Amino acid sequence: MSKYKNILNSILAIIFALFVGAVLIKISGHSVKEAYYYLFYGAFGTSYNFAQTLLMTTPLIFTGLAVAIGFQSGLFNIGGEGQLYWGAFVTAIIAIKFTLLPGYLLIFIALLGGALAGGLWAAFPGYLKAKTGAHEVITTIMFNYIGILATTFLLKRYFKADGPVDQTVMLTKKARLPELITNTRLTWAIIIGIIVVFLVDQLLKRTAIGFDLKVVGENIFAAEYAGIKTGKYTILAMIISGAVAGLAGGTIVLGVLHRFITNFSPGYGFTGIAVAVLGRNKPWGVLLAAFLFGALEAGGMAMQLFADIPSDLMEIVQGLVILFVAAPAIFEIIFPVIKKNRGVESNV
Amino acid sequence: MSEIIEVIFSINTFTAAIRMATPIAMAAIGGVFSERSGIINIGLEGMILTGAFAAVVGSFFTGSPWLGLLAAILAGSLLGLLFAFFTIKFKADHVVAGVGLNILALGITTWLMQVVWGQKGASPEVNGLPEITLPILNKIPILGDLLAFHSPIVYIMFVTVFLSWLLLFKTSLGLRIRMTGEHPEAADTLGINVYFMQYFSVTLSGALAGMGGAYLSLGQLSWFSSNMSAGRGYMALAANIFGQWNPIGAFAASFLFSFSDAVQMRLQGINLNLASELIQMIPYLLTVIVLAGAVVKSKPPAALGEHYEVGK
Amino acid sequence: MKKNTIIILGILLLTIFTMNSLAAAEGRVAIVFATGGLGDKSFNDAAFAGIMAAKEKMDIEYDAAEPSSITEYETYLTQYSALRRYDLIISIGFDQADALNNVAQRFPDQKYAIIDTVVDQPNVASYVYEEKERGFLMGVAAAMLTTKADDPLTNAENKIGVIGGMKIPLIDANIAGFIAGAKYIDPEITVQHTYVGAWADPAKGKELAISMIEDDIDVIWGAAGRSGLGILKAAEERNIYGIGADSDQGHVAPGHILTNGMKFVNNTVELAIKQVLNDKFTAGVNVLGIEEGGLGYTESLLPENVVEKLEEVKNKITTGKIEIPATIDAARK
Amino acid sequence: MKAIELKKITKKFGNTYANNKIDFSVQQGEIHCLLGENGAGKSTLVKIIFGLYQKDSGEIKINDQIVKLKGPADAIARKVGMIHQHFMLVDSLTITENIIAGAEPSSKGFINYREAERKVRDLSEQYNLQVKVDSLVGEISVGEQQRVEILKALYRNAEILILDEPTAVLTPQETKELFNVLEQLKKSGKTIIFITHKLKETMQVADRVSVLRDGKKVGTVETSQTNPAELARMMVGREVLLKVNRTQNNPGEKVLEISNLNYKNKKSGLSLEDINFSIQAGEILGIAGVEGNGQLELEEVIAGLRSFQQGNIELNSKIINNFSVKERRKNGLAHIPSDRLKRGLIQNFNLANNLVLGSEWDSPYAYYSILNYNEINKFKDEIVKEFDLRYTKNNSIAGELSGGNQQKLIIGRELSRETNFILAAQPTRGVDVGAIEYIHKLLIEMRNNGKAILLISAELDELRSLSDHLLVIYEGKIVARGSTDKFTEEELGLLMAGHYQQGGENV
Repeated sequence: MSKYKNILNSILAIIFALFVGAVLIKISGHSVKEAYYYLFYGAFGTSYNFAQTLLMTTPLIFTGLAVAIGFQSGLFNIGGEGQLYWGAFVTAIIAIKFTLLPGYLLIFIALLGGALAGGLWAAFPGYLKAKTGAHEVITTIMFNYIGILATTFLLKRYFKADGPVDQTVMLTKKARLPELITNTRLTWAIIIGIIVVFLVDQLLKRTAIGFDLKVVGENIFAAEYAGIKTGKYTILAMIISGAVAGLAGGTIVLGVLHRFITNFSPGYGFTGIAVAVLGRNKPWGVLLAAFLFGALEAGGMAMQLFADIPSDLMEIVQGLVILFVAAPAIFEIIFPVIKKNRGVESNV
Repeated sequence: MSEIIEVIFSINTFTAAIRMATPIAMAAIGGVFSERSGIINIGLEGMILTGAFAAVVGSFFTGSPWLGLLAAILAGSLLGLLFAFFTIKFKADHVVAGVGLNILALGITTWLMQVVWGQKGASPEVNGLPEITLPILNKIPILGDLLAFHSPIVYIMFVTVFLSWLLLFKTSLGLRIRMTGEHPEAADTLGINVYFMQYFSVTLSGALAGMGGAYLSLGQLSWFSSNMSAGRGYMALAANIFGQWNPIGAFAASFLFSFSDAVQMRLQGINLNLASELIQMIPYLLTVIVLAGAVVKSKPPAALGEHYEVGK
Repeated sequence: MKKNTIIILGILLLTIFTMNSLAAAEGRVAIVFATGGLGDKSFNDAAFAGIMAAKEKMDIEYDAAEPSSITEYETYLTQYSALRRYDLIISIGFDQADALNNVAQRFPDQKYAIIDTVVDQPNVASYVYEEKERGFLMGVAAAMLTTKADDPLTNAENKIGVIGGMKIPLIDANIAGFIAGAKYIDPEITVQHTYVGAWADPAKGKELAISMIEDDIDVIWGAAGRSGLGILKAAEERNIYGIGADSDQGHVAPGHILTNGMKFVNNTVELAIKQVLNDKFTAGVNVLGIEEGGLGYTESLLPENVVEKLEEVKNKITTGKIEIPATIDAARK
Repeated sequence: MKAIELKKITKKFGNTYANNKIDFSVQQGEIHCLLGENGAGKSTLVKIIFGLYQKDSGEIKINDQIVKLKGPADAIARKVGMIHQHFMLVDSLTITENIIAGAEPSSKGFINYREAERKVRDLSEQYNLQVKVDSLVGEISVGEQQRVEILKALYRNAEILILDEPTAVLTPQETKELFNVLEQLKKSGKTIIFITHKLKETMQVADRVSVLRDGKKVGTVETSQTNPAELARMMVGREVLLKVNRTQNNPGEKVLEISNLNYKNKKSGLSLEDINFSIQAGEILGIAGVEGNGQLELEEVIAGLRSFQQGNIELNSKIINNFSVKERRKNGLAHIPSDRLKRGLIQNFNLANNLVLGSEWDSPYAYYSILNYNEINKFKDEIVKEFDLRYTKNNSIAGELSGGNQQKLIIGRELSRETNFILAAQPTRGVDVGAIEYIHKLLIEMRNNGKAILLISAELDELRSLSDHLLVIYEGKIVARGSTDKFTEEELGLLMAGHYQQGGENV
């Protein structure tokens, strides 16, 4: 019952956000019709554009999922960005150094290495939280900066390709993720993303590990009472979360950039927070939310290209979607019909 | 070695730290108010950015940086009020709404910059706030050098630290705000208007963060540059927690962050033969070490992050 | 079924759109800026100035895109290429190399130009600069001013500084030239160099500059994108000399911008367009140094003797009488 | 004159009536008891009088004037004060701050703390309510906290005082003191509304009593005209067995033995000192004591939630000092925690998930970590049937259950495992009479089946009717022990308050 209400709320949130966006477009003297035509066209208009949407979706699936896993376990992992850089970095190094391996194995090991690196990087804040109570919001923010600086440092000192750019050498063909649709940049990364969504969903729903993670997230005192080692699960949650964020970096390297470059992420780790929120921290919800954000971004680019409307407008729309999704009460006030009798417990 | 010590303990390093701490401390104190009333404020980053933008817009159209500062305060307050509206009235999850607010603020400022000035990177130059020399204080050695030659917002920041402390811990309003954050139901049963306390605190939080933003754009510089808050809001959030939800603590934490940043900058200048990335890590590493070293055991207001429904 | 409908609809609408906007001008170019975007008062703005100049002189139309991340480059380049209506598509900035390399292979009939790096494709004209030459000129100018006895903006100490946005090879080439240029004037001069660690944090750039100024540096060069604006602001406030980068940044800090290390991206852009419109497009690498007019300085506040010296140095560089080291370590020796 | 008069007050939460057309009036200067079971609607009614809840319909008169109460501020303005069941106090503020907040003596916004403390001190002397004005509330005893609550109302010049279940946390002696205070307040002309579910107290303190059941008023009677049995009938709607049928027990082997246990909490300074006792199979050992004297610490030390410094805990002949919670559970421990919402269940989980909590790694519910929901749901169905769990929706979450059913959920989970030692802490707290009866019966049944039970409770009646032996704990020390029938209620009360006396063997 409430599941449908959630979906209805999300749809209303998107409509409202697009409506506010339309008002802004109008104010800035552009044609709303033209703008939204290109928004839609840019996201779905051609198979290339649709592939573009999916391309933009892919990293957000991973980073959104990473944040969602944290939330499910009661942790706010803002450190996706740093974990993503480590994932990308290690993936690239493995893909460059172990070229003797056969293609698929190389890709697998490179991604695995990236996931491990992201997981390890996230394990530090998890450990600090479990052992000293250091707030993960602060430590993960700090670890973002440190992680980005550290990978940059290692890149320059040991792995930099010749030339004017701080980047590794190009990956050989066999280390790259194969294209999914020819002549687009869409690769198997999105399939990996969907598989990871499935796995995380199953982990949370059908395993004792997932069960314990959720218990720790819901009620840490009950977890202690039930004999769950809360510290261990705090660290484990961060490792899984970080590993998934690491995969975001790894798939970008193997699928899009084909090498590691400094400062390549436009903040996927942070956008992941919004994606997780919109997807209500449920793996399949994250997938849908990432898709929406991917579509908004791909569409936003077309809007800028063809209608000359700054693509930052889509950032405004994204922000509004999150605000509205966070506040379902807003629609209950506007549309009183939605307000079902909310079960308020009777007196104490 | 002696060179390093000289760098760390020079007056210049301290004055630089004071300047750099100003926007963070202003926002952090804003965070103190908000969180003392029970509302988690991740939206500080967006509030700083909006304040920075509004300040430049104000100065651009009126020619007066002081009106720019006023515009920043207004814009910050407005954003704070909006945030309060969402978190209190619409019961939005505080963290989520804060994240949304930050994205929204980044989008709106970048977009408006293109609407107003037709460019994305930076605004044209406007009149910035002048530096003001404090009389009397400027005659005192060392202390005068440290404190007497700053932008007015730096002085405002120091006054804000003190006044905020007074307000929170010595006045009726402060007691009521603190009670609201600790135990809104208790406050309610004493006839205290819980919602008013929260709206007031969050709006004030926006105003302070907005002023912090104005310092970035009109105090340190004289133009707006896209995403110029550059993560200071998150540092402010950390400073607020680090500073134990106390204005003085928040300032001290902001100062610590900035001080290590100032040292970092100066260490780059003397050739230590260390990669610049490693030196740049210092402030962040230091923060983690101090936090994990359990020097502080933070205890947030008991009802932080909860929604209180009057007469549920 | 549903997806097909959408695609067909899209194609249909696209056709209508392209018919609507048939170019009436003589030529049409597209430009994809570097991620900093317009308004950086330096690199992107200079490229834009080149477009505007071409528009004035050659009656062209243009479309421009301001990507917000490097993963967007390829998308914009592909979208422009797929329209098949541009005489030339211009990539601004070294980090577009990979994207352009891919796109150029997919659209062999489309002509491209890229600035600041090399893309080795038969349909790409690459324009790169001898960055160290510009650095050298700036070093010479800065050194002559700091050793000048009677200048109100300089002190007795012979110290100058340069601040890069990030530690990347392109910036380091400039810094290496700067150090070498200063040592060329006076081997005893102290040259500090640091990095902001960000291209778009002017407040931090300013603080970094102040930390140098407080260490008695009186001529400072900011090669740091939008962060550089903060550096020049510091120079103005602390009443020393600042040196701009890429464009003439004199207006940022009036009375304090000694000179600007010019990278004539505007000329380069204009040149690239002109070559295409005159059917003289040639793929391959164009190295632009002082000799080719790609780099230079503005006279701004430079005293006459310094200008004379700079002209002399320019001459020596073009004739190969001065060898500029390529790395900072080499320059420091 | 009527201090309060309510007419046809109705309040609905969702689809259930908390208050259904209640007529209720209180004479000025009387002590009026509002009697009823948990969930009968007492708290809702007084919250409406205090302006915390808004009535759906009906009319409120205070001092013969029709009033509209939009919030507590309106009630306070009409000199109504309320002492809440869960104290409305902020631990991190001082007593004075807690009392004055909202009505601070101040000039230009600045609080005059000296004036504030003087006022509080004066009031405390006037009504003989001893408090240390500058202590932090988090550091004072429960009894003192209650005095602070009363002072809060008096500070606001309350003429009508509402006390919601004020004795739940007090020793008999403290209760007596409280009643003295109430008498004194009555003498000075105050009107008092006193909420309770305890018949004895009602008879002791009230002039008149109104009984609520299922949101409706059953009737109002003068205490002098009634007796406990009649009140119980009115309250529950049927005859109630006030006594549990406890037969002679048949103790077996020693199951739990605690020797020389010492525990010190470094943060709060609370400690357990030299705790020694053992429980045999087929025995219920009760721990009596005023809340906050180490019961929670003892519970959590035995359950493995806190580590202790010295001594031994032996369960089923194994020293379990260093056992994890899981290992203790495997070794026979079942634990009904004192705070069921905090520890015992996960409010957002459904029944099945709550029931499998703690066994989620064990066969047949999981196989190499993969959960088998067929088995889990089968288990749920069994427990629901066996323990008569009532819930509304098929996929109800634990937070939606009534207190009694939540407790049954926990008890069902704990007792269905292989276990021979039951650590039962406050097993009937906040549940209705029906569930209390059920849980009592169940515990006796378990004892008769040969389980060892440690019963920690704040309800003296419960302890006295269930336990075979009793320990009295005071400030972390066991101050008396003996078989239950050796203690009178009076003696227990004194022992709990720290007065060592005859009765049982003193330590």
